Amino acid sequence: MTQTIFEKGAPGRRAFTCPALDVPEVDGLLPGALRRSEPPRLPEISEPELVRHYVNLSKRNFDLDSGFYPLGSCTMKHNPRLHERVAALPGHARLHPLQDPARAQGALELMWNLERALAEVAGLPHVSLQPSAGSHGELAGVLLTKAFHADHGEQRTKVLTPDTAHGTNPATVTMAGYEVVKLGTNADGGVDIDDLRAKADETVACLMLTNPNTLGIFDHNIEEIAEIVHGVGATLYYDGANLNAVMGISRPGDMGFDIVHFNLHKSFTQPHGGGGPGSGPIAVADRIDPYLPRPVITRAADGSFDLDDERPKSIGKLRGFQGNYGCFVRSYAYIRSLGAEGLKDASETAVLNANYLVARLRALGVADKLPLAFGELCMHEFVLSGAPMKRELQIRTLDLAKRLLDHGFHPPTVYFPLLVDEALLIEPTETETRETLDAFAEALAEILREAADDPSVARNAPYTTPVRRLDEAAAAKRPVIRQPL
Amino acid sequence: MTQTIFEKGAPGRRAFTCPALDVPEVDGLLPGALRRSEPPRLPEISEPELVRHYVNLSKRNFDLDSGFYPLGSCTMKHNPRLHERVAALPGHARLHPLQDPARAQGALELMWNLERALAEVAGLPHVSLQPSAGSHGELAGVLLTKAFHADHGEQRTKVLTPDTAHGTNPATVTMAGYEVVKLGTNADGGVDIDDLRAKADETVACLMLTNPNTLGIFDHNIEEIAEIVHGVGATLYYDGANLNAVMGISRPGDMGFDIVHFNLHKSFTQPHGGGGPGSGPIAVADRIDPYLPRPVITRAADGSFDLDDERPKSIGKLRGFQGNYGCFVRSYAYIRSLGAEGLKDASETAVLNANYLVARLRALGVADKLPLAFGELCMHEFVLSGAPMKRELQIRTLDLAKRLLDHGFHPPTVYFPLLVDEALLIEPTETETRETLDAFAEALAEILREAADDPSVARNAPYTTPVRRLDEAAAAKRPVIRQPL
Amino acid sequence: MLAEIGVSSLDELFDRQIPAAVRLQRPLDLPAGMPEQDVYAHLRALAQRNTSAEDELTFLGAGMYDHYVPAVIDMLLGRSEFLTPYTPYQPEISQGGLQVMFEYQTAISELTALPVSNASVYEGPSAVAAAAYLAKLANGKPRVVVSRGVHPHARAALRTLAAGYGHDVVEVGLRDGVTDAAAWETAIDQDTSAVIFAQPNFLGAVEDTAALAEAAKNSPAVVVGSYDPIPLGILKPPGECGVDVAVGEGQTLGNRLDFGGPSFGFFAATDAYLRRMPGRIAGETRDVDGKRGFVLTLQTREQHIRREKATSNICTAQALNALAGVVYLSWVGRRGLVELGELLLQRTHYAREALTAIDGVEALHSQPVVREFAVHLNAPVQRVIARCQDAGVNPGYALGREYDEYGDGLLVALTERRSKAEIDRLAEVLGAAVAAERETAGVSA
Amino acid sequence: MLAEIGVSSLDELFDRQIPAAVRLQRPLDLPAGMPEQDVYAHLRALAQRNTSAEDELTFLGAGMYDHYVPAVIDMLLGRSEFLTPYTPYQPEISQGGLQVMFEYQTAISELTALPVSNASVYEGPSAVAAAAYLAKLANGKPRVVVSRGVHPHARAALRTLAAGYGHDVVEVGLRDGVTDAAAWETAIDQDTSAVIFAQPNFLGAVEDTAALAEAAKNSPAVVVGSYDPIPLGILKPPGECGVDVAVGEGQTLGNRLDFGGPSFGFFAATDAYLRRMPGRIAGETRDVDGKRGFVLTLQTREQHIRREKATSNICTAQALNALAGVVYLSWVGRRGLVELGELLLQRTHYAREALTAIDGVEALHSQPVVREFAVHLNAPVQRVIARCQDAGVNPGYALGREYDEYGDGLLVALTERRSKAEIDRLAEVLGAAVAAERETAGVSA
Ligand SMILES: Cc1ncc(COP(=O)(O)O)c(C=O)c1O
Ligand SMILES: Cc1ncc(COP(=O)(O)O)c(C=O)c1O
Repeated sequence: MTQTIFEKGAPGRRAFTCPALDVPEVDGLLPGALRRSEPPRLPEISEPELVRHYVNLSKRNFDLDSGFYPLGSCTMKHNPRLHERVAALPGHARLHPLQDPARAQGALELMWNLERALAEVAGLPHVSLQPSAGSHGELAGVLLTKAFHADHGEQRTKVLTPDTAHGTNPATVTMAGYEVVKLGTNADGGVDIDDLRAKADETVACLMLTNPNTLGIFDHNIEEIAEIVHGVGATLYYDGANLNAVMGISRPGDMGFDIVHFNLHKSFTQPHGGGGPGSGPIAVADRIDPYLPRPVITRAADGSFDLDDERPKSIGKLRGFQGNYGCFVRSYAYIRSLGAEGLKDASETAVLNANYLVARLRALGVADKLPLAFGELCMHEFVLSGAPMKRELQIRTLDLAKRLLDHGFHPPTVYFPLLVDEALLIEPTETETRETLDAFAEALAEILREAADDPSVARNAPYTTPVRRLDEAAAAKRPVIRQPL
Repeated sequence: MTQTIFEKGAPGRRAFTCPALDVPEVDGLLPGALRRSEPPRLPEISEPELVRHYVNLSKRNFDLDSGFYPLGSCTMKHNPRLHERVAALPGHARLHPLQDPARAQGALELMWNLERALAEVAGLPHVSLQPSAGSHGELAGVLLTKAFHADHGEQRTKVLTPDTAHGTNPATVTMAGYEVVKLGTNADGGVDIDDLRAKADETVACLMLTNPNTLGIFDHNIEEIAEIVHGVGATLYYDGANLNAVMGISRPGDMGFDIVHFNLHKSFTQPHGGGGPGSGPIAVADRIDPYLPRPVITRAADGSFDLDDERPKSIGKLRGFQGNYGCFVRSYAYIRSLGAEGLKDASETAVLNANYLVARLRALGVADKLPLAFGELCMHEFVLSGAPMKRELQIRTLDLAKRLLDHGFHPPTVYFPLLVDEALLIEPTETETRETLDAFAEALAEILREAADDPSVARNAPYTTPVRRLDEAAAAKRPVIRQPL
Repeated sequence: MLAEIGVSSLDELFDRQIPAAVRLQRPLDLPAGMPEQDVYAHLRALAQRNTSAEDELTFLGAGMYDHYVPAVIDMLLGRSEFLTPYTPYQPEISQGGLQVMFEYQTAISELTALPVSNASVYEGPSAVAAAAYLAKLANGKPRVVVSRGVHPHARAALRTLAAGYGHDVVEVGLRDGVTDAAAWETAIDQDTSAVIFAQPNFLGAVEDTAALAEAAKNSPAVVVGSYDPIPLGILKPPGECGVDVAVGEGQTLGNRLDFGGPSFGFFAATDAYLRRMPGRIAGETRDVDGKRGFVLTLQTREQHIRREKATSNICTAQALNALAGVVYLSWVGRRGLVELGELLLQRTHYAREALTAIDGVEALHSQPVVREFAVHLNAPVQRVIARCQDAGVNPGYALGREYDEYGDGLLVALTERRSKAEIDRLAEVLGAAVAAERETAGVSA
Repeated sequence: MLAEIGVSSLDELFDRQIPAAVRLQRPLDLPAGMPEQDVYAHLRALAQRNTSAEDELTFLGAGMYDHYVPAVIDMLLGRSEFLTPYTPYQPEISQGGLQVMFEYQTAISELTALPVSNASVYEGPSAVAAAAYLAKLANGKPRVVVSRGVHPHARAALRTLAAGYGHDVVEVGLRDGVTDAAAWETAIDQDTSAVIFAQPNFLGAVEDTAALAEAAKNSPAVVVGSYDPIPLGILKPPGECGVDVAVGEGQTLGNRLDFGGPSFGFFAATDAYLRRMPGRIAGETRDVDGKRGFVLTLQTREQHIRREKATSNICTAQALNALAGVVYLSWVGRRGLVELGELLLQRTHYAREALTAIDGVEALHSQPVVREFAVHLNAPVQRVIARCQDAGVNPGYALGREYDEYGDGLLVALTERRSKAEIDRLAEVLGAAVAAERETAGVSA
């Protein structure tokens, strides 16, 4: 099944029946110069063919409803189907973004409630739901920082990011017109405080931090870090990708963060969709509030809601309309389903599952070849180093990952974070059962045993997948990124 | 993935959250003697486990959206997804069957319109949508015949069915309290007229016929047959399973049939659901009308609709309520989508595809080993005999069918109709493309070539399926029909 | 393609096969086809002319109930792999559907405490008739004794079918809401082929099914019970009450109301009737490599093998609806079904108290009720219902539609969707409607 | 599990990792959790407080349009295999998603007649800003020239982003509905990093994009066009008009309105910008057995590889919405898209004629329009809109919300869902509303 849709069908075939022309036909409405001469060569295909093509394509995907997906930093937790049902209600799904707010009170109330809930989870009072994803939220956050400093007559030039930071952090810094300054990591897996002290000065606009960070380590110096950062008048930014570890347990606002982004498609279970849609709301402290993107939702004394576009200090708009409302519906449904207790329980179980898996790997001796990179305990995820495995068994983390495919598991995030040699970043999430964690640990042990006998098995894996290892170098050297027609 | 749902989960796990008790609790509402002592041992499982279990089970099914499914007599045509969308509209899906007809006018109008459309396709004026499937429609039809004769003071004892008849026909006859009398098939694949003449007398209540029959042959003596049957005062029953061949082309009523059943899950594309739900409406001539199941839908002068239960001569009810309304919605949507032309085009294309496939098989030499059992042309389906293949290549129709699985095709209906040795009953339907028919013909040719080299390949097929040939004898000898707990 | 076939036109294909006299010489008299968007708009317009459970607060039951259908069911039933295949004639590529049947059979067997279940029949009422037919084939006796507590549609379907294969149907009336024990006993004799009751019965009353079964002990009768599966989490199951065959309507198990169907009927029995069961049955076995697998089994019962000697003519049944059933039972789970039963027990009692506190409303019987109950109104029930519906509340089913003896009876049903607040609202609206009707009656008197 | 870990309690797990001072010592102040049925009821109640395109006859567009979304899209997007995985980091088990990206890129490339497309960006307006950022990285020039025909939200997003990385934004006004050619030319110079226009523009007018591009020919500027994809079946594509980068809002391609998102933005370019593209790009390759396959390619552009040197910070994009896009384009098909374009062209013309025939309603410009047009009302537009909505018709968008220069302008949008009869209904309702408002004005005057 490797034909593309453009290689199927036949001239004249179609699924769509165009409504009949019901108005008097008029010629020459569109001057020839503006007209397209040749129609785009889109597929010509019947509906049955169309359905079969994409149904069969779907079967060439691994997915969360089919198996364990411990992709670190991505929080691949179960996506309840209720959320799809409520998001599809016409009152949500067919609501036009420019509908008169007086006739969209349900949507505005939903967004208002979601803002309040996110503010409570973050421990920061003001929320904008507008950003389209985490990295979009980061951009919003750094631009807010810029507006904040500018408003106080300052032109700062640098943003600090630890070497554990996700790639979107430094990329965002550049996009926002700042210089990236890297911070080292200490022996505990936290920020190197001395390095921070050395680099924190009045030219620094912001420190972007993930806590727990991408090592799954909660930085126990967080208070001191906040003190240093605020001491030089910079803002402290919280990358919320790992919020799933601390919901109802510890709040970024209480840790001293000024700006937080959420990934609704992670902690709040918006389905990942093969790479989106996502949603990256931000929560901020009072002093950042004036700069929030517009419009903001307001609530009148009579309980009615409105959109306020008159925000003189606002950084403006990051995108069209009010953000990814469809994602808001799902995450709001999630929050209402779980409630205060449920959210806390989710984080507790996420952390429990991660630590249980660490313990299983220790018990099975896997840890000898794949030691925990830092510490003994972890939060909701943890990082193993494949260096001993590579040295002693002659298989790389990549080989291990590919061999896991034959065991029916999605591999963890690999080769990230960068500071860990041959890294595996594993996040089980709270929606997995103990049986699944045991089976995954057993699979890792089995692969190591197998490699001890014969490393070539893993090196040539996978064997049971729709395709085997693909030539990525060739793909990049002579890119074929569209179907030649 | 061969664990059952009962072998998964753990005590205390659950998906369902029961609403809190919101009324004052009262003890002893249910006397102990009436109480269950031990709860049924249903699964204890979380929602993520539940979803994974059934999603993974689904992947062990072959289905119409994944490939060609030429299961003869079953009309496996494409199921448009629009039908699922409209059937799910709350106004249809959450409508209670006992709602006051005055508050269910949309549903009654839909049923009325569907009745009119089916009447037009059948060429018979009166319709009951009540029967739940084809065989249920057959039962209704034979019971109508019985009521008709009884009402005319006759007690007839026999029902004629040709040896090509589907098993439900004779089974129905018995259930309706009649004796089955078999009719032979002539050289053209039609009813043996002499045999019919010989057996048709005043003891005969009805002749049940499929036309085109299960050989895909349209009986060109149909007028004469009707004359003979009516000549002895019997009714002529039309098994509508093969209606997909003649929609808008030839009407059972015009052929002389008195009673017709439809299979909405065949000709009118209600999805087959792995073995239902179906729906088996019946259309009848004026003289049968008084006996139709109750209630019947009536239309008042003001255009409003009602349900009439006062039908003194009615055979009564075959089931609860008004029938499988959800199926009516889908088939009505289908009829409105295609319209008069579209329905005719569907039948024309179905017949064209079947004959094209016959021609391809001839061209590829497949017909030498798998000859057409009767005639040269066919209607919407056709029967091949595997006898020469068995004799010359030492593989049976069963082997051929199993080997087709490895080629990614659902096999045709096999070993039916009974009168053809090693029968294959092939129905491509109108929604398949020429490319698919060509590929299927090529696969048959390839299997025959392969068998000529080495018959054991087919004899031991399939190889690529989730399981291989199963021990059905053992299953029947020591039946394990539930999970031991 | 015509060329390959060797015909010059489509018409030739038909001319050569169908006598001109029976060809339709005109287009079908049907409306022209429509684009998808227009069909959607039309079907939506029709839907909007129905008052569904989404549009009013409904307490209407009487055989089908507005339970919540979890979203996972929509997703799973919507998967092409479950929605579009047919009966699993080719087990190697149908293990999904076959295992679902096996799991379903297990769940029904657990629910009923009976060892044997088939993979589904059409729906509830026809399942009752099918059970009587099983009895006829089993013992050949001429008579069926059926309680008037059995759903009127089931009794009608029984009479319709019995008229064909030949059973006399004798009905036994109710007394204070349950089957009249004395009449029941006297009705049963050595010519009794089957006895049939419902649990709970049509008036919502919990019957003493063990006693009803006991009464048939010394007769040849097959004891048949028709069950609502939802209360079986808390009610003594048929298998512990001397029941031979337990059937019932499966709609309440994860199926939509759909104006009456499709749903499914369940059909369970003791081992004695294993080879007399109607319909498909999946069984466990192994493949040539020793792998566990499932197949359709005991097919020598069925029409496609036995033809006129088959135990039933059923072919296409309700596989997809039965899938919804087993998914629902797994979703609710072992403890959930008990909790659900207890919740309904309490709410039903509360509702009965709340309604009978209204003057002009009296309990129609005092039997235990678990999800539905009957009251008598001192006012014309149809007019009261209409008044309530105009106020957005559907109070239930007018018993007079099927029971002359309960002229102004009202049957009120609960599900987990109906909260205390909504029950209170019902009491308020019903009270007002009854009062208003008695007013007018008083005036007109 | 705690025992295995070697801790005595859950709390210990956290006490040992999180300083007490930053632990939350109280429960979150959020409502308690609810059963599924109650969450459904709550979300449904909220939905019912919105007036959606299902509840009124709407001609509201202005960037998102009420096109019909075929049912196949719901089914395909609902399949777990598409809905629940993440970015295809493991190509061996992600061929489905990767091939979809490849097919999507091909469809966008065909639509735009540009050789390069990525696999999606967030949505339309931010895509315009992303195109400007590409220009900044490409030529480092200080200024962007943007037509006021570009969607106001896109211009706002551009300004927001440009304030960060540093572009001055210069706007060029409109003249008889299209970009003022003279002002456009004079605005473009050697410091111009990018020029940006929209096709059709925000007033629905078809621009002479070739001329607009031509004007930038002798400047370093990257020529950027923002397109509505639906009319591209009949409008000359960017690739034939000298456009370097074509972006746009993809909602109209099989995505729901969803109160503004999620949808997707498309981003296409000439080969020159291949290695400067933001976002994911899928490419074709082979596996070790020589089998055809697809992978994410040219990743050296991206944040996870290049970090601060990346061409963009985008990570999670809109894969599922882009899937809807390519399925929609395949469903409509090559001929369908042209027919759809012609239908909208004719109906839009008809609607403009019908509305401008109303007195008090004048065309705001006389340019060709293909799916949307602007009129001027001699009455307060907001009040007219409110009157129409009270009559069940949403006549469109009040231009004054973003354009002071078009105070009482009304922007009216068509889709294939809006029939002639519905257009006539709009004319009737709008006519009445305008008349009524002028009445009151007259009176109050
Ligand atoms: C730690 C971290 N930060 C930021 C991001 C970026 O979020 P998004 O992909 O939603 O833009 C991710 C997600 O991949 C992440 O894991
Ligand atoms: C010729 C024929 N008659 C009758 C039937 C019975 O129809 P159903 O399965 O809907 O009961 C079938 C379907 O299998 C059939 O093929």
